[in-house]
Amino acid sequence: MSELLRVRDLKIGAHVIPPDGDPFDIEIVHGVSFDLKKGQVLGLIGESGAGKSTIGLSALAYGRGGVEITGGEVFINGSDILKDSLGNLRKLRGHVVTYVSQSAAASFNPAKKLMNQVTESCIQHNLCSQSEAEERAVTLFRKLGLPEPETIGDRYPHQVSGGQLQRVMTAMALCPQPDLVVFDEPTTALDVTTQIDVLAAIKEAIRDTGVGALYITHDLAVVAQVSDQIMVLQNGNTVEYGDTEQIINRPAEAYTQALVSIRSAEHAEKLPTDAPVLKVDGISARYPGTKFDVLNDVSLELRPGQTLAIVGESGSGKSTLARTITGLLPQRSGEITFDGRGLTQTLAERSKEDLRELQMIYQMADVAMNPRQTIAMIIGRPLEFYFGLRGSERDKRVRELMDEIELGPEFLSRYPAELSGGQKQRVCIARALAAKPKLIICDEVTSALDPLVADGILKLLLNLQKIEGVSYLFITHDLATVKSIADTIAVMHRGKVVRYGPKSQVLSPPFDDYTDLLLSSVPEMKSGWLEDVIAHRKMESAGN
Amino acid sequence: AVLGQVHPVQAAEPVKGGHFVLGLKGGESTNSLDPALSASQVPFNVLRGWGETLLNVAPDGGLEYRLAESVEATDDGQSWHFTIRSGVKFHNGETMTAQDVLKTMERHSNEDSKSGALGIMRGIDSMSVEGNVFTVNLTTASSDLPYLLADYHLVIQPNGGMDDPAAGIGTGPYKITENEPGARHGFEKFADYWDDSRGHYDTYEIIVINDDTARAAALQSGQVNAINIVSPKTAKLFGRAPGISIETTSGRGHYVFVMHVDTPPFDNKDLRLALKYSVNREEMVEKVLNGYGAVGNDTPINDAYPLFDETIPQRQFDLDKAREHYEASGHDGSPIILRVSDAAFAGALDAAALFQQSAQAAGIPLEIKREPADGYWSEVWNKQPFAASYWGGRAVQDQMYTTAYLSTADWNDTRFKNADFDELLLQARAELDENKRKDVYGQMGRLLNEEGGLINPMFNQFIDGVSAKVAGWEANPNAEMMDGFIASKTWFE
Amino acid sequence: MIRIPTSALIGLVITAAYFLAALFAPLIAPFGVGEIVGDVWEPMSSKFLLGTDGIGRDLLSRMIYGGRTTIFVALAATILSFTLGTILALTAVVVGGWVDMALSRFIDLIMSIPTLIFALVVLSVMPVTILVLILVMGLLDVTRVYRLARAVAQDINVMDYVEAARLRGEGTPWIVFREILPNALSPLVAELGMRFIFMVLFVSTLSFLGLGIQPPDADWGGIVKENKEGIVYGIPAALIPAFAIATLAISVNLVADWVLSRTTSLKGGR
Amino acid sequence: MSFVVIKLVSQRIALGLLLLLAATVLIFIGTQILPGDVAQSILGQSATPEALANLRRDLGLNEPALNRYFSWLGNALQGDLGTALTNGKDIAESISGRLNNTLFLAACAAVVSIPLAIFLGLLAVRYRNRWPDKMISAITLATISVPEFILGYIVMYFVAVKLQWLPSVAIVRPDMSVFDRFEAVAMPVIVLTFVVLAHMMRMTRAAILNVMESAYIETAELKGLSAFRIIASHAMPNAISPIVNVVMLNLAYLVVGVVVVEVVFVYPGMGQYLVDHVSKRDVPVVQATGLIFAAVYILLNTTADIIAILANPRLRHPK
Ligand SMILES: Nc1ncnc2c1ncn2[C@@H]1O[C@H](COP(=O)(O)OP(=O)(O)OP(=O)(O)O)[C@@H](O)[C@H]1O
Ligand SMILES: Nc1ncnc2c1ncn2[C@@H]1O[C@H](COP(=O)(O)OP(=O)(O)OP(=O)(O)O)[C@@H](O)[C@H]1O
Ligand SMILES: [Mg+2]
Ligand SMILES: [Mg+2]
Repeated sequence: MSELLRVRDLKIGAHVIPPDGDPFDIEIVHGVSFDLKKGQVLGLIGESGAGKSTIGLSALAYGRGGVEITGGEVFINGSDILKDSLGNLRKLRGHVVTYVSQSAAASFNPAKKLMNQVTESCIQHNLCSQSEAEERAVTLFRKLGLPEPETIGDRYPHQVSGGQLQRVMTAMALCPQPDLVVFDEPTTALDVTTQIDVLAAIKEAIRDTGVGALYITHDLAVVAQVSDQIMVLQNGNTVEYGDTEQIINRPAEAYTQALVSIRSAEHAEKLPTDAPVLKVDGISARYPGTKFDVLNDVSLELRPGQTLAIVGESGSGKSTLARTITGLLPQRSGEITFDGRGLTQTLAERSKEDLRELQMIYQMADVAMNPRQTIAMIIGRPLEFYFGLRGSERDKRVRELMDEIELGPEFLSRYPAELSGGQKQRVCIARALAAKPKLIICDEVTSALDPLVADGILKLLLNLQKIEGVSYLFITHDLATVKSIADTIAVMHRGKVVRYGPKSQVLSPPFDDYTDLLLSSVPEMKSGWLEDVIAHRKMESAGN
Repeated sequence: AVLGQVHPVQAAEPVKGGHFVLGLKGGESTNSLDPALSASQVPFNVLRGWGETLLNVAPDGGLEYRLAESVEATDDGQSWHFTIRSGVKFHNGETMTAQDVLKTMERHSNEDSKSGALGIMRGIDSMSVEGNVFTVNLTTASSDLPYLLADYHLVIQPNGGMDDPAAGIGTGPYKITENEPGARHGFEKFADYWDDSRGHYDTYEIIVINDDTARAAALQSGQVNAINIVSPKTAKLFGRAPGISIETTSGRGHYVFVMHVDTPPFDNKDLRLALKYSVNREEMVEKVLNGYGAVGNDTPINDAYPLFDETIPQRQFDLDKAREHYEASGHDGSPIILRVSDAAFAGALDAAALFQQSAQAAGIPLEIKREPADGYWSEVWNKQPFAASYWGGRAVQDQMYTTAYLSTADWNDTRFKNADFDELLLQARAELDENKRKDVYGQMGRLLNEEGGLINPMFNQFIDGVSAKVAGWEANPNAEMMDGFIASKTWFE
Repeated sequence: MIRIPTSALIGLVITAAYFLAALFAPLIAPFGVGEIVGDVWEPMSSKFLLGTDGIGRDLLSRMIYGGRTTIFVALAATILSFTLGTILALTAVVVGGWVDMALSRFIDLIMSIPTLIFALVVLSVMPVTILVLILVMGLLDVTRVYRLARAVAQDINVMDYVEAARLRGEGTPWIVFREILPNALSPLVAELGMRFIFMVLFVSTLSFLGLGIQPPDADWGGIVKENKEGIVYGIPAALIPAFAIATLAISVNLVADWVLSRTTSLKGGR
Repeated sequence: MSFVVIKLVSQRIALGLLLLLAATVLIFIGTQILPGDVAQSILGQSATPEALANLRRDLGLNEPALNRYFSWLGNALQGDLGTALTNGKDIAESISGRLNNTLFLAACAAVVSIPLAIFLGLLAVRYRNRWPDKMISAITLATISVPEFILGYIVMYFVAVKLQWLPSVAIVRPDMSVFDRFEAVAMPVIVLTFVVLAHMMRMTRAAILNVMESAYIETAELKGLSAFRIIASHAMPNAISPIVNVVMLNLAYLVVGVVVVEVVFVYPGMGQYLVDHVSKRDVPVVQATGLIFAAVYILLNTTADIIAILANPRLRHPK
């Protein structure tokens, strides 16, 4: 098989300009080498901020913002693209190599319909006609399990859920049928059932077209299913590089071993105690201008110091529920009670104290931070706003929070665009924690984090819960996380709560169909699992 | 007695035909064809194209008979008989009669009239027609009536224009074919015109070009054949362009500053004299008019008027005298505010700046206040005690004085109320002996020069630009563009 | 130290030079502003470095004094129209609802009245001073700035980070000044540069309506007009102030461009 | 979706009409406040007080203002704008000719300048901080900062006087062919283009630069799109609303504000028409013209608002 991608001693640096003080250069990637053959998949894993996305982008000879490739060689089909002219690179990008961005929310043009964006590469590189491209797109939408595949292309990016957007991004990358796709965390926002569809679609594309892939993820179980080889990264260095089977089963390095080992955050289910801190009673909601309810008669309760996990497939209305509780989307019917008092429908009428006590962490971290504020300002603001902390007092607290989310003080003067995906997510967490709330709605807060960091964050959250009695409404698709953190679980499906109860009860049989499907879809860290599941489902559906 | 003489016809042989284009300043989209409402240059020139008056004032100051064939006055000068020319046709095909003349005069002198000529009709007691003779009876004698009736507003219209004053139907050499006020006016030769010595072009048009530079460029690029109001600043430079001649004519127009003699501090004669002496008239003529003009002598009259008394001593620029008078006036040193706008006359601000500088040299605290051009004539002039103004002059001294310096004058913009002066004016009006009248006018001039509120630094010239293709130009001090007759009296070579 | 690119440096130097000349006019100018010292339109000479104007005043001196009025009035009016227009627009957008509706339509209404009528009416009811001049110019321009700022802010107001700030309970001032303004800055700065030029030209228009600058004082636009007749005959007296306006405009905008490139960069500028 | 749009547009149109009504009130009041009056202005220095009084009575200036407003409004609604006090001409008729000319000139200038400005703006972004950007900026800034009449003189001097390519006066006659009309407006269009270019170009540049660092631009770049397509097709739609607003402002200027250019090129348009009648205090004409200008502004502003909303799906379909 021919060599598709060959990277030698890649060095990547960045030019940092703090708002106050002198600019300086840092090195992000310190000489990485790897190879990829046609039809093969190389998994890149590693902690948040290790340089995975940066390396992925270098396969398109691209540096983000102030990032610049400072040394090394990147060969695609035998030619060094770092030496290519911009014109040649243009022929390469979007045609030979495509990219699935980590932050789908920001990567779509908000002013253009999804379909136009998906088919654009095909059209602009003269690969096929508009109608043919649209056909391809619809086929991909269907394979990726998107709802209404025929018409979803007519929507604008802000009109679909986080997970849906991510899948459209994948469709966009596959549409021109490239030689190499760089997948940057393509399933972080997906629930496990949907994730299987996406992984299957990716595998199919690889099988059918012989496309090679760089698959960046922090989820070892996922990477075990799709990749032939794995490279483990830490701080811009290769820690370990080998066949999937070897890395998963016989990791040589301590860091890899730590990644592979199971998670430690655990907590025993608490029994319902006091009066609920949050009570959601039969709410329905819909987006203005649409004609169906996204939430349908949802009722839930959350007790102080406990965690309610909401799981469910992508697009089932989890984020919408969060928006409704926070008052961003007024419910059509139903009541929301917080700490014993009824919450007004609209934000403007809520008291500052209510607002402080109820914090939300956005699913899409990159769009939830003002691009023109530094991290210090972003985290410091709630301190200033709610507690009137100023000057050194505030700085001290900001640093503490930064410590808690495992980010060094050097990040304080950076802008959001200068952070990695996981780092942004953590900043958002810190911002919510700064308010010392009673209840935090966490919308997929750990999905962008590698297991080690995620574990750290979960421990932090549990710790806070223990000390300060914070409650969490924890929206996630990751059942492992659910298991480790939740007291109560609600399973959502198409805007309804289909299963609801204490963790022990929800996660033990007998299951309803959907929960069964959900549980059986949790990837396992063994190769061949995906094929088995797919085969099994095919058989089942054939059986029906 | 028969006054004046018929002016001799042009010597050179005119050529007929062609399309003549005039580029004129002084037109607005508000202009009307109603002769009564004509006030600025373009309506004036338009009027001259399609209409005619009983008489014209000739370039030498005499009278030219047009629709009147002859004029006779009774010996006491109170009754005037105008014999109306016969066989003259209106553009609508009707024949002009003495009745039309009567109606026209009635329309302009009617109590309800809005005519700009109403003032000069004021002395008329009664009018009548007998056959082709039109008779005017005056309340008091006036030797100047034919001059007054030569006023350009008094164009004879069918039935005096009572039916439709703005129809544009007259007896002129050209018929009006297009009328877009503020933009253009089109004319074609009137086939039945009575006087073959006028109206040589087949068609002509007036294009309103209010911008000085644009007007000059239009002449230079051959788009128009003649322009009015060439800016004096650039006239010399402009005249160097090939194929263009600059025609300058001294007239009766004067650029002035007017003080209200009844308002402090201008009620103080010494202060007025101080200001008068501190004007450097030569410099103003040189810098504001670029030499295209003559110094004024604080009266509205110059040698373009008949019976001008040239013995009145010219006031000189004299800083010492100015200082003396200023000190004598006992003025408290507060700023004396002169209100100015270029709407008053072109270069008014410059003139004021020069005035301020020379006044300052004499220790007079003159301060200039720029007023908006919009509304200058209604809000500033004749309201504020010290302001810039422009007078176009009148055909005869009597008319000029009656309009602005008589105690009862309509536009007494200096608030000059002097019983002796009024007395002298009436005396002159009734005086039929020209030498005696000249003497009286001389006394009035001196009075005004010493006592009056008029600071008249300069008389301007008409500066017209004419293409070399145009023949038959003759200087006419009555108004610009050969008193508006350029289209009637010139031809293409 | 911030590294200043050459073009911005040129802009800064020229702008600063004009500002300093304006500031120290009485010290620098060889003659008084209204002093008649020579002949009409004298050419440049060692006595009159830029020649003389239409009635023999030293052009250089008039330019230096004129710069004073021009820069001061234009600057003050621009600042007024800018701060007011931007704050009103951003507040309207952030508060939304009927406040936005009422204010926006009110601005549309004011805008739809022809400037000439507006100016004349103001003129007739107010004393004519420099302050009134600045107010009139500034207020007339507020409408323009408002519409632009509103258009920009409207797009930003729907961003998730603004929503996040609302969720936190932030008041209008914070959202206006800290969330929206920094993200709206670059079109606004570009507009600021343009508005300054318009103001410089507008001063002379209003002066000729009789509002504001009184002779013998002058502003650059006014000097252009005073000497405009000479232009086609190669007399530079009108072109010199025009040139000054153009260079000032270009310099101010070079600086604006630099600010712009610092504000558009999400990395705090480079 | 289209329902939302239709609702929005019809709402805005209704509001626009309401605004127009309010504008008529303001204009009416404004014209009443203006000092000076028509009679004096028409007759100037050569009039007598009697003549003034007569004219004033003839013109109906002695009736109460409220009556005059309502009868004016009623007539205007029926398309009857009355007759000019100054020359007795039918206002609707004389305005329509002028308005046609103005719209023709504005349209020609807009057709040339708007695409050019936007194109130059895109080009400036494309070559940001390189010499084409600097050249474009410097030239357009220079032309915008020179007073209009100077540009007019310069163009006139070279094109008409020196080269004699075009007539120096842009006089239009009713019987002119379309080609002649184009020739007549050529020079005014050149000047107007110079005048409006910079503003639109600079705003295009700035608004686009403001979004050029967004993540979706990176996505577009990673699709291998040409720099120009990225700017025009990805950045532009997100920067459209400030650009549209500035374009509308300049369009409005082209319709209502070109007095100086009209005067220099002797073009019979609305600007000079308004100025003439304002200075003569010909109130009915000032009101009629004010009404038209107000309508133009309201129409353009409303259009800008609608486009801004249509261009941003988040405004059209709020969350
Ligand atoms: N423009 C920039 N300027 C400075 N530092 C940057 C810039 N972009 C990224 N970095 C830093 O480079 C490092 C690698 O970033 P990268 O986005 O490649 O991480 P990642 O491995 O993809 O992490 P994640 O899993 O969190 O997405 C991070 O520490 C980040 O802070
Ligand atoms: N602004 C909007 N207008 C119309 N429909 C919307 C809008 N936002 C979301 N939706 C639709 O509402 C449904 C629920 O969306 P929501 O964001 O709540 O899903 P979710 O459960 O959070 O999914 P994910 O796990 O993918 O984030 C989806 O089908 C989505 O397409
Ligand atoms: Mg990443
Ligand atoms: Mg979601």
